[in-house]
Amino acid sequence: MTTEPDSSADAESRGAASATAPSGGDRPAGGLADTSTGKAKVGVADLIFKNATRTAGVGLLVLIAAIAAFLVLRATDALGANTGNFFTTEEWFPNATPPVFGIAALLFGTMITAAIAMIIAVPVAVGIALFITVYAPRRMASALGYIVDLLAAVPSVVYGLWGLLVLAPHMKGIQSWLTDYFGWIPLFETDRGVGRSIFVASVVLAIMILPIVAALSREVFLQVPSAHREAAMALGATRWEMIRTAVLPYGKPGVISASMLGLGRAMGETIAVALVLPASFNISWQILAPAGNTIAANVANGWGEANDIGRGALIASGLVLFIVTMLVNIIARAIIARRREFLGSAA
Amino acid sequence: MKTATVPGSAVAGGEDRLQLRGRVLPRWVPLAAAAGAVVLTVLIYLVTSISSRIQFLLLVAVFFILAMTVPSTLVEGARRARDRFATNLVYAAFLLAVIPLLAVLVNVIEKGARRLRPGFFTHSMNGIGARDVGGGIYHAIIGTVEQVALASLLAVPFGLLVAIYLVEYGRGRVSRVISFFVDVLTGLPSIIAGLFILAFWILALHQGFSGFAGALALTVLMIPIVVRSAEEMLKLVPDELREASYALGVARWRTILKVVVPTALPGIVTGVMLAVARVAGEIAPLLLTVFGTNLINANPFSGEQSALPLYIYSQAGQPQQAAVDRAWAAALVLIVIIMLLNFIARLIAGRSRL
Amino acid sequence: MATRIDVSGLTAYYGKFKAVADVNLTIEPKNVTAFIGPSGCGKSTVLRTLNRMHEVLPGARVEGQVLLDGEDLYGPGMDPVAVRRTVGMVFQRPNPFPTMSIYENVIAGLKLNGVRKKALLDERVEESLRGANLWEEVKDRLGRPGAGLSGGQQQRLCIARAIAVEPQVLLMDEPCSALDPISTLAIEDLIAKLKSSFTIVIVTHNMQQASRVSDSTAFFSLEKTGDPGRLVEYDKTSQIFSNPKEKRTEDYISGRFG
Amino acid sequence: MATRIDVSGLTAYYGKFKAVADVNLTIEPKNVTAFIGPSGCGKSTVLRTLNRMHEVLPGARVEGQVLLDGEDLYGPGMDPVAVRRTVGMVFQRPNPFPTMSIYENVIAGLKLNGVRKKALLDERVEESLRGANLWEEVKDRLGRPGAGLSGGQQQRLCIARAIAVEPQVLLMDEPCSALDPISTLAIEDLIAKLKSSFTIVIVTHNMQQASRVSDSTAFFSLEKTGDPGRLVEYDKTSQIFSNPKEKRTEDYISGRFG
Amino acid sequence: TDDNSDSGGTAAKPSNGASAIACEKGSITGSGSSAQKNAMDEWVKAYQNACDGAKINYQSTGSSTGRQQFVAKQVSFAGSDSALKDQQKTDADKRCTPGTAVDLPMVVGPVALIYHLSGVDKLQLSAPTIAKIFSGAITKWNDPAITAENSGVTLPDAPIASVHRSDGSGTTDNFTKFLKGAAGAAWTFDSGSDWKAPGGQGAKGSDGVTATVKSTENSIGYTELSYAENAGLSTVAVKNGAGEYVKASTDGASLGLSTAKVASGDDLKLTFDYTAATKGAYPIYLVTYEIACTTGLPADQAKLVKSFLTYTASDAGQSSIADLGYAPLPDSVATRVRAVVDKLS
Ligand SMILES: Nc1ncnc2c1ncn2[C@@H]1O[C@H](COP(=O)(O)OP(=O)(O)OP(=O)(O)O)[C@@H](O)[C@H]1O
Ligand SMILES: Nc1ncnc2c1ncn2[C@@H]1O[C@H](COP(=O)(O)OP(=O)(O)OP(=O)(O)O)[C@@H](O)[C@H]1O
Ligand SMILES: [Mg+2]
Ligand SMILES: [Mg+2]
Ligand SMILES: O=P([O-])([O-])[O-]
Repeated sequence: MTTEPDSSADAESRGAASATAPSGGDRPAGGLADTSTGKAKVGVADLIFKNATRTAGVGLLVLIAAIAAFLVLRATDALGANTGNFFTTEEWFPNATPPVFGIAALLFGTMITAAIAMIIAVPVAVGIALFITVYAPRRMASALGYIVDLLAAVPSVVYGLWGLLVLAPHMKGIQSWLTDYFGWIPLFETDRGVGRSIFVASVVLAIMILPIVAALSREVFLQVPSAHREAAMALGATRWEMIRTAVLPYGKPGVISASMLGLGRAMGETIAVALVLPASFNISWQILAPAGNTIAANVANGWGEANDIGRGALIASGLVLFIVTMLVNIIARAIIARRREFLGSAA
Repeated sequence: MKTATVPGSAVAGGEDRLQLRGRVLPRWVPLAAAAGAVVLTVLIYLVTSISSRIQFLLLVAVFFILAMTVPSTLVEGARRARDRFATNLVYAAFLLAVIPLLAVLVNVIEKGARRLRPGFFTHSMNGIGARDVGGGIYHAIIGTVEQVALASLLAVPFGLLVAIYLVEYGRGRVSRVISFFVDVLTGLPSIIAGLFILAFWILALHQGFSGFAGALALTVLMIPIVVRSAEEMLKLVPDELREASYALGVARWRTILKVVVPTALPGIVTGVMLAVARVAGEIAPLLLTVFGTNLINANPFSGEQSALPLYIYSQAGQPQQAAVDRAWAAALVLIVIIMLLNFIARLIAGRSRL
Repeated sequence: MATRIDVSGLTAYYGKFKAVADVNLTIEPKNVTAFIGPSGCGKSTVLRTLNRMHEVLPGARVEGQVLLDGEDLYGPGMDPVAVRRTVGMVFQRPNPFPTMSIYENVIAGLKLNGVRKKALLDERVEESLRGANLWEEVKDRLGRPGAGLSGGQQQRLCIARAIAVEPQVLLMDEPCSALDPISTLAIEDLIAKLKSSFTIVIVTHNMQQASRVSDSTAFFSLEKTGDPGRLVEYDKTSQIFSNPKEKRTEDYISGRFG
Repeated sequence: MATRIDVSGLTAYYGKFKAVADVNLTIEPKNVTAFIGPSGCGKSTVLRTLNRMHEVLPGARVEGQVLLDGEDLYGPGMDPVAVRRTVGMVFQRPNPFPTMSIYENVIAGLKLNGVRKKALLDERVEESLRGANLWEEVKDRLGRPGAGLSGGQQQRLCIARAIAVEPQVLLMDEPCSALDPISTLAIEDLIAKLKSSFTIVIVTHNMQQASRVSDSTAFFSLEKTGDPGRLVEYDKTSQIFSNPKEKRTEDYISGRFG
Repeated sequence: TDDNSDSGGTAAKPSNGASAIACEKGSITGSGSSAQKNAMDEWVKAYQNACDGAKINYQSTGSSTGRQQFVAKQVSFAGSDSALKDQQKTDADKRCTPGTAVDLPMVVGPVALIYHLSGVDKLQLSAPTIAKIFSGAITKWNDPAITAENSGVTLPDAPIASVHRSDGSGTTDNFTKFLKGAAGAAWTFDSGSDWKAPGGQGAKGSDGVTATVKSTENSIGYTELSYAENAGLSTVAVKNGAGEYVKASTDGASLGLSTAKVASGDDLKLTFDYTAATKGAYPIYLVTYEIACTTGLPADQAKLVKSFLTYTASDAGQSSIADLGYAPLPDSVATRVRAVVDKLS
């Protein structure tokens, strides 16, 4: 991105004070130092605007700091009262006397549902975005774009109810089929003929975040300069090759970024997961078995009937989710950064 | 000079005629492959004991893609086959995604339309007992529209400013840190946002439940989405345009507001709509901040309000069918409202000029 | 072998707008043909119909025939991808792939064709960059992004990329408009060299260039804005520049008309 | 009034890379000065230092002085925005604002600086578009998007946009490289007309153009890639083209060196 | 509009309740237990119909949240599935200075065991068997322990899918209290609003449990009677202290609760006796309280709370919710409640 180095900003700020009179003239633009005309405050306006944006940016940090401080503050009592090991205990009984709770199973469930959801959703979302931007006829494309946006609007409780009442029963067949034929893969070993599993929750999450990732990816793909697409096509690239040489590399940071939004939502989703998952507190790789729970869903489940320690414990789990999101983003950033480094020098 | 003999290459040496046609699979092949895939799947269904419809479609798709790839590789060469494979995959991805998504929509429409009637929009839930079939969502619509509008009013300018800072001014540590924490904020579970506002606004500052408190919680959730998407879109505005504007002697801030932002506007609007869509369906943060009510309260700054997601959630959990019906109808209305907002925003974005 | 292009009854549209109408011309193999004419007369449009790049724009379509060695590019069963592989193209604005290094840019086309052998690729990169008169300037930074070059360097990179796949026909849309005279000269030399095996069509605004490099010249023009562009005259370059048949051609060449 | 530009000891960097070193030259008011030289020698870079556009690239910085009528553009208290309003610029690649109509593009500079009067704007639009030789072609579609024009038309639109704000100095970076001869001629005429009140600096690859339009010519060159570009010779155009002092200038102009 | 008198369907102005209502104006909010939401909706409707200018807003946020909001002075009364414990009581008393906070048992209902077994429309179980099923000690439907209690019924050789609440719940609290009190050694877990036994699957809310049982073959779960009836699921006949197998019913629950011990004083905590040999009693029941201040509320709120609770504790109030799956308070308890409500100010 183009930017003026700080030196110029300094020059602008100093500009207001300096009074170098311009070599007079009839042209309004005669003054180079910004003190000459009625619109002399351009430099000041720039400074104000810049500082407004900077203040907003710092305000965001303050907000996050406030949230984090609040989480930590409210979590400490509960963590102190905990008789289990917060990191290794699988059960979650913070309201019992004495309280015993640990994040292990919840964290595991959060990661695995979000991971499976991403594995399903991101390729499909990129597929949808490509379909809309590259494959579909123009008029159809804008209609489809609209539908995708619309689907992003379905409230998560609806996805949850749909997942519980419609999808779960439908998924029973697929689940038992997977166990029958792929049961040798440990992941698919157990299925108890119940459609409520980590897998189904992941599918619901995937469907939920699909429109988000697809909508943003579509925007990004639309921005790929046609010069690049044409360059690829003129080299005799098939449509797919054109996508691979021109569209995907250009759009990659944007897609990663969109995926991060989707991931954030997948990890933070409360009600939909709470409705679909059977909420058991154990670590199990059996993604088809009726088991599993996530941090966010557990907060939704536990909040209403939690006592003080219980609430502190739930807030502590929220803090963990916060930190996990942070870690995931560090990794994603590292991936984008490698790309940017290359592009940055190209700018 | 021309001796490259890459298979499928048009410049294959020794041939007099240009290979501009390549060998293309006859038209009937895709049809046959589709038919074959269906037949094969039906056979599998007859032989084994599976019955899922979703799975049926998945299997047909897989078989079709396989059935197309093999002859395509043989006849048309690897590159075309790969292209076909990718095309089929993209189409399949699209269909596979659209089917469940449409299923959700159809489901909501079907169940929701059953209960929709004019009175539903004009009445609150005041005095509706557990057994009663009447009542409406007027109070909830007011609440949702006001809360989401307030949240947008706070989050969009703020988020846009942050995005502008990150893209246009941000250099060095501070902006990297901000940008990073924006991502972190996207993962904030919504209930934590509600808790935060509860602790900060309601308990610490002694404000009561209100639509505005809910809007504050929604704002926290909207900000990162707005920032993220606006940032992405601003980055895509070519520097040439900025330079063109600077060269006209246009100040930086005007360049940003009048050239950069309008260029990125359609994308930004999409992001804002996604943010609106996301928060308009939130339950948990509202539960703790706007509280909910059966009565109409048009003032978002004082007293409990209702909201469509709260309404849906509480009605859906009731044992009576009448309540569950109301929940689906309200869900349908919520979707339609967001769709309308989306539509209006797009109209505005499409119009905007210098 | 070489490739002759027969254009007959070619009309190109952008949506409802007819950009060029009824073009008929025959481009000889192993020849350089220049398209000249005022801005907006449809030179680029016609050029892009020659390798089916026109149709990649939404709403753009073509009527008429373009025969490449007798085969109609727009005939049934024609594969636009194969056409474009055979008929290469260099654009008006340099468009290196921004995510690729200089090296990767040059071999982008070869990679698509499945060439993987490092030695061959290395060789072709050097050959193509030398051909585009860019080798000396970039040989030490082949791994740097292609977009970091200056405008002229970028365009030469694009030319290198196009010739690296060794097409049969090379279409160039004002390829030198961003190049300095030295690089232009090198490209013109290159064109002269390439025409011994390729058919070359070049759009240019530089009349000197047209007269220097081309064997035949096609002059396009349009009556007034909104009208479709038309082929006014097509002949040996020497003929066009010394003794044009049409008054309008003469006016244009002598700078009296636009 | 008119504006003289004194450049002294100018060195420009892209990050750590020194792109041009130690340029000293004086550009006379009401004169057209041409910058010529091989690709990559830093013509664009020097041009962009003359209205502080260089520094908008991240990491780019400038050492030395550029005096505009005696005021150092890089002196303390200088407002780059005011500088750019006084020293206008046309770029190598046409860059109309995509969200704006043709009309809005032309008045963008005015409107963004607060001019609102419709009559004045209308008048200025016609005047500027006529000046850029584009009026006839677009007068019926002023409300259409500027990006829908052909390359040449777009560039002329950008020229119209630049002259609409009536700068004192006009910098042009290969403004005609995408134009046909007719439009080029019109621009050259325009330059001749404009120089009666403006100071004009033009980068060009077209030696004929340099000799046609310019009063003075600066020849830049560089030893080898990686070295910074330097000003080799600066003189009256007639002098440079007929009797250059430097061997390298002569080599370049006669096409023996690049 | 807020006027739903025409669209309210079956119930316009219920004449039965009106007489018991001594109207007050003003507006109050209450929050807490979701188990009493239906009852509250009904009562609020009746009260507001009778009294112009009264606004009562009850939201089911969960008992614990309700209690906390009560303590934080955000609501005028709370609905709670369990009585205040020591620390909670202290906090709540503080809120009510100069008065104290009191637990008023108000809404009673049976907890039904619902099951989904094709071909089985009659199932009876004793407390220990139920405990073993829900704790995972019994895993098959044709386990001898079950068949022994169900002679003449053919039970499938299928694994039992037990469904419990995944969210914190008063229903779970009361159900596990029953198991702890009646099943003896067969139930080794603590009672509480969180489900603690391993195995089985959780479902969110009573509707979630109902939906899961409905869609899962060979499953069994527990829920308030109204959900069971609405979903058309069969319910288990549970063996009571008198040795009878009794199906869930409101009257049965009333009978069952009548043996509960009411704490002395104004704070009417109940202690249940699940093994009492009362004929016809259904032993699994749920009691939810209203938590209110004896004094200490702002005057306008206090009046309305008192007037409203007077109605809810009245015969008219109690009988108006019977067909929503709630049981009327046994007389012994009701009398005490009315006495305390009368003292509120
Ligand atoms: N993408 C497009 N959509 C609509 N119209 C277009 C498009 N591209 C070009 N045109 C129009 O088609 C006509 C021919 O354009 P074309 O680009 O072929 O001209 P040209 O001779 O190449 O001009 P130049 O010398 O400026 O490049 C012009 O009127 C132009 O406005
Ligand atoms: N944004 C940039 N970042 C880094 N290096 C740059 C950048 N722009 C130009 N350069 C380098 O600076 C040197 C001078 O470039 P400049 O664009 O000024 O040359 P030029 O004479 O205008 O060339 P051309 O005739 O091709 O436009 C070149 O070596 C070029 O690679
Ligand atoms: Mg063109
Ligand atoms: Mg340049
Ligand atoms: O009333 P519940 O606490 O069981 O939801």
